[in-house]
Amino acid sequence: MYTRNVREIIEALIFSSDGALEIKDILKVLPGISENEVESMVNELNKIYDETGRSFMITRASNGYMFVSRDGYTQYIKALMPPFRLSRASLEVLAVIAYKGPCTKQDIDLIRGVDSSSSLKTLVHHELVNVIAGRPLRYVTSKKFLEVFGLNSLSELPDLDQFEELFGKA
Amino acid sequence: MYTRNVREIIEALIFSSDGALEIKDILKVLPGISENEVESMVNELNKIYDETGRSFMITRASNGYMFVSRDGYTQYIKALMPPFRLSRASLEVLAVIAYKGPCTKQDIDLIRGVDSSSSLKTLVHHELVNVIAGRPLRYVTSKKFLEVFGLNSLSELPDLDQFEELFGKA
Amino acid sequence: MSSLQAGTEFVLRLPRFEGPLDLLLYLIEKNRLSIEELELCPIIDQYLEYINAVRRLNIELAAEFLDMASYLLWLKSSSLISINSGTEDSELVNPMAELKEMLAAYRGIKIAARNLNERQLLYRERFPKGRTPKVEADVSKMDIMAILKAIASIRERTKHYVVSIKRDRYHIREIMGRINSMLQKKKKVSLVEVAETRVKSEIIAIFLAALELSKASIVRLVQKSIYGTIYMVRRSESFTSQNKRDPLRYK
Repeated sequence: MYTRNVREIIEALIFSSDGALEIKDILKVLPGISENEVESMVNELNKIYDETGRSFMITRASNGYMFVSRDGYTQYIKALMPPFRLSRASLEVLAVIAYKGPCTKQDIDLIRGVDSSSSLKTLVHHELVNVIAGRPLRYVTSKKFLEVFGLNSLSELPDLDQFEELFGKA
Repeated sequence: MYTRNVREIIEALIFSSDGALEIKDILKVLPGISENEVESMVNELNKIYDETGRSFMITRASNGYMFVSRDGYTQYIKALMPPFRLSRASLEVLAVIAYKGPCTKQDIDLIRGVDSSSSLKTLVHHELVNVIAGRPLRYVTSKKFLEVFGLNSLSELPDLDQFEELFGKA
Repeated sequence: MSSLQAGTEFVLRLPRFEGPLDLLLYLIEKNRLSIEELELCPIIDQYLEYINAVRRLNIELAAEFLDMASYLLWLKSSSLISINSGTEDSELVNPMAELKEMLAAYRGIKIAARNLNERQLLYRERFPKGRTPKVEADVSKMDIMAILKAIASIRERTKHYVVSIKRDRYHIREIMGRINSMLQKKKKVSLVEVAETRVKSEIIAIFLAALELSKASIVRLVQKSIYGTIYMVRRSESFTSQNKRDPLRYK
């Protein structure tokens, strides 16, 4: 049916995409293949990478799959690329948008009690946050946000109420 | 000396860098390794990919290395992408060439009343139009043009008379 | 703890506070109280003391810290009034509740931010695959109507006929010239040989040109069998003597 092994086609598709490739996109290219089959083939691929000592693997993120480096190589990669760290302010703004988004800058400022302009700019610049056009502009977290924080969807974030339980009342 | 195989460190570095990774950057991270050693390890990696049937390989480009997908998988990767849509201007140029070709850029500009350089470039780039060598260059539609428009040959282009029926006189 | 010590500590720690709510939360925690007990404790006083201490040191404070200070001052005075007068005016009670709500909401976000920070995997422990050159997308399939519409839009804009009868007339003249020069080199030329592109209209034009040349007695058309190759054979006498009629002037 296909000119190549489906497993290797899946590998090529994930390999060629910037960031995570959603499962539904894989299924679109390979009609007749089920989500479970994709998953088991990804597992097979990871087994091959493991057995042949590859420095990368496929991981789940943003309702799909993406290639990432294996943990042991971080120190070498870091020598080429500065690690990416968010300030506390940016993390707070990101948290507001993740939990309350889509929301306006005013909403964010109100919750944090301070102006969030520069953090917002940083987050938009790093593509962790998307802007929804309109008046006023509204902000939502992006696909890259899910990738960076290893989430399939925002629903995987713990509830704010759960935090209450975990940390108790201040 | 290194916590991982040098070969796999090189793999991880090429893997994680955007675009081609220059050899000097690899040598910076791995002091004591020579350019020749890098090259032979990249060859080893490609041999592993080949033997394990991977859909990608490392290629040399602009004084460095980068991962690319193997040719056989291109059609599947393309299926992920939204197809390229021709602009109105490009369609106009294509129409002139289809009916008047082979014709020069000057012919096309004269008929359209505007410069057609960028549209011509797009059409040549996407192989919808072939260039006939000579002075001046002349353009004809290609086999791919026929494919894209579902024609068996240019003779299937609607006749002038039909065209008159459809659009009337200006 | 004396207020001076507290003030000194605040100055040293100032950069850690993201805003007035952050500072208030810090004070509530430090006093081992809950947000609910905000008004029961010296927190408002401590906040104001800190702000004053910082201002005495000429350290620039974000406007929000000062806004909060005046808000807290106002809250304090209005609560004193409400206690003294014993009224149940909701407008005097609500601001404190509002502030508590804000503090609770901000604390939730603060914890969520800390949680996000712990979750960050990419660019810390793992790196994503770098971007490599994109495979080029295919041109989308189209209907021939798109070409016709393009022609119509050129015509509408320029009033030019893209595919005009005039163009065919020129074409035939040109092809007659082409045939003529080919026949100078050899005696016999097939119709197919003349074609450069095999575009339908060119084939028609070649055929018309052949008929025209035949009419002008410059060539003889020869076809050995049905569907066989049609040849144009040079008529020797007419070729040398330029006819009274210019064969290239096609009407």
